[in-house]
Amino acid sequence: MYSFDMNSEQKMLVETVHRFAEQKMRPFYREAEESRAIPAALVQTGWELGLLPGSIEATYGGFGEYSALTSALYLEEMGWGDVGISLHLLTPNLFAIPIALFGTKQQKETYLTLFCEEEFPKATAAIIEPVIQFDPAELATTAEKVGDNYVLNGSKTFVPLAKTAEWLLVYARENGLTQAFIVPNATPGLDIGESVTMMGVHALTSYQVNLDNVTVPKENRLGGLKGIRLNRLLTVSRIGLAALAVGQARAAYEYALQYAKERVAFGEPIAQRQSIAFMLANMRIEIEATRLMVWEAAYKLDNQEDATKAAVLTKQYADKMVLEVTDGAVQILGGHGYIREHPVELWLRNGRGFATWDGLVMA
Amino acid sequence: MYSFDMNSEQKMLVETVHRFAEQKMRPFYREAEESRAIPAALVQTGWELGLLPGSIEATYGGFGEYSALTSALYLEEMGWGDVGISLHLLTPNLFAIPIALFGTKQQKETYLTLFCEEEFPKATAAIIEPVIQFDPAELATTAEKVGDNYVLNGSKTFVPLAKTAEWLLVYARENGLTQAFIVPNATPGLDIGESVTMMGVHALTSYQVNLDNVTVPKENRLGGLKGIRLNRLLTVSRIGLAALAVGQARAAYEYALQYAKERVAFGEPIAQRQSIAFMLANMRIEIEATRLMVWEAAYKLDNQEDATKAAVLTKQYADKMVLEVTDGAVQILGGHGYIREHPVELWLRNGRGFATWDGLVMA
Amino acid sequence: MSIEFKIPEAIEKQLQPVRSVAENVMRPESRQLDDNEHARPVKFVHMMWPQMQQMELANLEAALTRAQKSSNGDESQKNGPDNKPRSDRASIANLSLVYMIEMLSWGDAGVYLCIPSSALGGAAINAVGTPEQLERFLRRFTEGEPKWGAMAMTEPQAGSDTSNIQTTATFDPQTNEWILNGQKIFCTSGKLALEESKGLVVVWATVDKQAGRAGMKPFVVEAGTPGALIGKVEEKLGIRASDTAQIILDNCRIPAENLLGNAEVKTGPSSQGFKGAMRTFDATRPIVAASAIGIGRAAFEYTRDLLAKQGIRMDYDKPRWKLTTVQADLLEMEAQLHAAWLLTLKATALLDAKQENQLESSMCKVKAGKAVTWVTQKAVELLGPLGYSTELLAEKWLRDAKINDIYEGTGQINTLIVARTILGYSRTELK
Amino acid sequence: MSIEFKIPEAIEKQLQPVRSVAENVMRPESRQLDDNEHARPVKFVHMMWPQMQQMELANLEAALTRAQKSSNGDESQKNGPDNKPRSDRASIANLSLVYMIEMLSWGDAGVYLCIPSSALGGAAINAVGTPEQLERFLRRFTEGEPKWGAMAMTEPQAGSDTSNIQTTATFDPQTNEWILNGQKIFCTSGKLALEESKGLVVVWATVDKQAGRAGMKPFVVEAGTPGALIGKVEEKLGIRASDTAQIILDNCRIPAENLLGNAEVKTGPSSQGFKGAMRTFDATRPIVAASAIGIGRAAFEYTRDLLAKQGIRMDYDKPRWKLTTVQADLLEMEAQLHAAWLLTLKATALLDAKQENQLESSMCKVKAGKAVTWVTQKAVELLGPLGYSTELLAEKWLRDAKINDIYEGTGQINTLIVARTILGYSRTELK
Repeated sequence: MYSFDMNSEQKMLVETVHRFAEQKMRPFYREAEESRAIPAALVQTGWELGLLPGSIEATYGGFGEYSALTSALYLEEMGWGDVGISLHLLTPNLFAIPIALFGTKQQKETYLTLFCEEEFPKATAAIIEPVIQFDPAELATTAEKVGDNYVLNGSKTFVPLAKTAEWLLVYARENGLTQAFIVPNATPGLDIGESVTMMGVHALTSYQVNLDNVTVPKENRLGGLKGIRLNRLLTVSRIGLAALAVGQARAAYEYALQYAKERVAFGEPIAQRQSIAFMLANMRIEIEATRLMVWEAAYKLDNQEDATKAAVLTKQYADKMVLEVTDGAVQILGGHGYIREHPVELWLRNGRGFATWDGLVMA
Repeated sequence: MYSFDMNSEQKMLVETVHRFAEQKMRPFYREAEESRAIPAALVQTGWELGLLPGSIEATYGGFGEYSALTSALYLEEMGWGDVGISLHLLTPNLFAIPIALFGTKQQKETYLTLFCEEEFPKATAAIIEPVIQFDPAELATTAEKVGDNYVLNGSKTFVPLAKTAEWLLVYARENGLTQAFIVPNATPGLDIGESVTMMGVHALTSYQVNLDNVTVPKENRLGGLKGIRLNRLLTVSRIGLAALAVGQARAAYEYALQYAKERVAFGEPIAQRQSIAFMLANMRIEIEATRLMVWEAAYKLDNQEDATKAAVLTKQYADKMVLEVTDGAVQILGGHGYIREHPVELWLRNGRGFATWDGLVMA
Repeated sequence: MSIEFKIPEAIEKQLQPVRSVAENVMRPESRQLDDNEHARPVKFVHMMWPQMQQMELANLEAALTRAQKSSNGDESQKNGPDNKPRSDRASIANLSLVYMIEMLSWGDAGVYLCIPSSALGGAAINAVGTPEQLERFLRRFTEGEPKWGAMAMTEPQAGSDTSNIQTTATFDPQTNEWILNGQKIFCTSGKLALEESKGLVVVWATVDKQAGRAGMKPFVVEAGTPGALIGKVEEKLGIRASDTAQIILDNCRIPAENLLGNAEVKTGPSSQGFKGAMRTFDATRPIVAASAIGIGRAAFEYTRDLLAKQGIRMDYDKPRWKLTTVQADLLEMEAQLHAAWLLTLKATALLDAKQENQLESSMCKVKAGKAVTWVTQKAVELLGPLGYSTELLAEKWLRDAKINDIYEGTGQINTLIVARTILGYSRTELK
Repeated sequence: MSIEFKIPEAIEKQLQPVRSVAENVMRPESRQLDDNEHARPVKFVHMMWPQMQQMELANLEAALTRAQKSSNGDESQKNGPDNKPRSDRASIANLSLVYMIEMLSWGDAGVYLCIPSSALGGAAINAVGTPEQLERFLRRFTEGEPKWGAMAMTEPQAGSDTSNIQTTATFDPQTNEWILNGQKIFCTSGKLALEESKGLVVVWATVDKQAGRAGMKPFVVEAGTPGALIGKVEEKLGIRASDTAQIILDNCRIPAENLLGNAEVKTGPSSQGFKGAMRTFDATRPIVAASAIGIGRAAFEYTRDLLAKQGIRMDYDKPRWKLTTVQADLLEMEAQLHAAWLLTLKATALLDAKQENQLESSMCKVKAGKAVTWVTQKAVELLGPLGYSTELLAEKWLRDAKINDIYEGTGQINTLIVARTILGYSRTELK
């Protein structure tokens, strides 16, 4: 059947995350953005929502089952709260989710338990590279098997929280395919460089990471001999990013709608002009359409249908949608949209990011 | 300097052609469209405007000088009148203009004089091929030199007035380059097939033309040993088509604007609603921008500057513009835009054509 | 309750024969019926009629049961389709319809509109008809030769502004008849209903011009009624197999019992008659969206397949910058269609669940109208000179598609409805 | 007169040093000045000051000649810039300015806005100032340290709706002074003008709230005037090198002679004061469009060149279906920019020819604002992860570009002006 109603568990989760977004993220996102830092307490509170352990099997200390759909539902709320803070909170996922999906039994046992404890785990992943034409299926970073080890070389960027990470999952090209390698922070040749600033999401601290003959034992190849299916991970990432984008767009739409009803010009609220009202109507339509595409792609993934195509269509659609909606929100606020007293300028900066973030969310 | 004012000669020409468009084309275009025929008298009156002889040097019987800019100015008026009738009237140009631009002295003497007489000349050209991906620089129709002759093989479509044409200029691929060949209608192997119907411009009768070992003497190769520069002809064609597109779009814009001011809904003319008014404003902006691009490209061509890029940018811009404007006009008229009592549905059908007509106008 | 994206098996099964009709009966005649504007898809009509009779019968019987209960005083069930009692809690009637229409429109949107059924006229009668009215008007669709029902609302001076209707209904107490006078245009299947079959048209007319919307009432005009004439039949950009007729009502007398619902003119929020008419849009807009999407899918699939024959294939797992323009266009076409389709499915699911869906039904209509206009225009472009010729059907799909951004409320009107809904504005606050 | 598309040689020559400043002075500081929002482009300011003084001097002398003639009773020359007598029949003053600003904005749009000049304030004084006012207010821009002029119109509750201004000017006959009270926001270079130099701001205030637009008058407030304070300085999405200030007028007393033009409140069509202010938009909108296009060109050229280094080159002579998405995007970027540029040139040429250009000036503003928003967004996309990082300037150009679709009338306001003009509608007919 076609049904568009969450089950009661999902509803509860969404309400919980929405409350967190509203009460913890929203009051703080501008400060986080401007100061480029998130207080530890906020991170801890976010961690205590238990979102990641909720995606990990009980065998490894978690209390749930991975569901792309459930993730999509809470990611929309997080994106609505703040994308920068969300990317920070979701950083451990970048390490844990690929292991949950592709790890050998031993890898799962060794690492997944780290993500079911009380403290925010210190782990991240390095996938994106500092180039203008990035294709995760054709990485410049290489992995070469030398004896019982793998030797990694290359440069990465947008690596969240790398400075403090104890574990990194590094994606590299091995025999023409993208594989992932577990790299402890102290590995010689691993250089966490300068922090990198993006146009948006300043709340997220991310780094350039250089790998100069970084050597890890062959046991650190994710998935062991079988390795990973990059495509599957990208599908997860695309759905997650699209869900965040829906949340970001919804935030901008709601804010612009409220503003347009309150802002009076020429004797009436500007929302009473068709040019503004129609922009809002189209935003609403596009957000709703994208949300349904996200849900469907996630549903397919959860139900073992091939979700590659659905995820790609959704992600490309969402990339465009979130940019148009956030840009439209700035436009509706006019001069007020251009200043940092209102959030919409930040949301536009975030909105433009989604097209460049392939791999930056796993949930 | 930048100047946007026509000289007095151009003004007079534009007024003359506009009058013809208004008084001769407009009253008749729907009938021409539905009956798929144009009365000989209308064609003759159009011919008597002397547009083509005005582009041919006096040496060959004409009374003017070729100017892409002047052509662009009158083409806009013709497009405003009716694109189908215009394409019919412009058919002899397809033969004459390439000869004027690239013909050997002898070719000019032999053929150009035919285009400076009192009767509408019976000549056309075959360039477009019946494929889904057409590139005039890589034709499927071939020309092979055999002794002192050229042998042509292939299929053409959208060949205007081919049935009655005494002369055809056939474009074919020779040694990797596109060249043009003068083919008399009686040449064995030249088969004028069924008339071809397009989505729009039914007033123009065009044909499928098949060439089965069509043999012409080497003197019939346009430009003799030097041949042609296809790129230059395409530039001419692109500017011409874009000018026609501006005229077509302007017709649709003016009609929709008038309709919107007259049509009352919910107590007011629909033009008083921003959604309609803004559509019209954007049409006006895009038409004006395209017109300026057309003029500039034509100016460059006339002044021996490289106009390739300008013509390509202009044509692609115009293709999109004319479709959006004509579609918008149908939308503004609503149900009335969908019926053949109003012209806008025809204009939308014509509007879609421009992207597929490369080479179909030379002026 | 849980989020689910899965076509019900029953619908999947139902669709198989529909697909076959679309492919084998509709498509082969598409070009010819487009060329001969006022010809009829005879084969299709006769093929569909037995099936439509069955559907009509089921609808009629359900309506009779309902109406009888209602006239027995079960007041809660009275106010039209929203409160219909249903035994099947998760109905898929509308979903099934939407799927069917998408597929038939994939076949040929003009031909699909010629399907013999009581259509919009039937829906209006079904919604408020008394048992007697149901019998008198709807039984005919379950027997005999193919018949058509139609709805006549639009007038020359009132397109979207349906409250401005000028057609009058005057009661003649002498003969106990209503006398209709006026002119209707853009009546889909009007000629089929009144001239070419023993069908009927539901005509909206005002019993009190001063009362505005509240004065508007639906009247049933049967084929053969003197004074109800077909004027011109429109020549159109597309959907040429479908007749779009002008209806002239010239002192057209109909029995008092042909008024649907109450003759009383209630003003204010309780003017149910007109609202009921507007209400039907909540059901018909997703259908129009589905029809649009069917045409769009036809254009997309054809373009994709023909390009694949040229060696140009979709590649879903490459970054956008590695695609050619053609690949990127195909991808965008597919995404646009799918976005519109999901909105349509949601609007329909709400309808089946008897939940409010006015916002959703306008949203899917806006999106589908716009998306499919673009998709079909793109298809013609991608198919080059052949695409622009009548040798392929692409150009016809473009022409057919465009109507969906116009009828059942233009894109602009539906956007306005969406805007009013999300802003909580009345029609005076947001004109 | 003949159609011509050729940059005048004089302008081409003038542009060479400007290009050099843009490349060598502005670009190297772009990132740093963006990072340090309230820092000043000191080097640029000092480099431009001598040249600006010369321009200011020329303007001042021309204005003095004009004003003297006018006060000598040459009535026909009185009404502001439209009727300026000019010896050079084909002036290129505005064209030259537009070219210069396009180039400076290619360098850095935020820095360009810091150019030391009387700017919009000067334009207002220049247009209607008496010889004495010209001397008192404008001489300063021809001598000494760099100074800035500014214009303060917008208020917190009145963005596009400039007729709704609340700042009051009350005349005190005792002291022969005007007393200004109110709050202005979004005043470009307001802080530079009032606090960081001995500049001035032209403040629009109403002398009669009941009179609406007719009551609005421009007043000159000089740096150091008590009661004229800079409130907050905005932190912005882009153009961060430019100061955008709030000005608080708290019983700010200025001499009677600081009123520009007539104190009389004329209602009806002759309310020249406000109209004059609106009139300046006809000159400033093409400038904003040019600034937008300069940013867009920076983004386009950078993207094109960097992609060319990767082996991805433009190909102008292939059908669209043979292009990759990146090539097609670049082509579209270039076309969009050029379309906007030609509209801007036409609006400017009309201005130079002293012809009506309200329609054209709004048209180029709408187009440029929209085109450059899209072009810069596209550039960031095409440049991938690097484009989104602050390592390149692309992301800054996106942020800088957006203001052009907002100030000097948002895209919506300018579209409305275009619509009213082409429809021949008043502001009540088309709200």
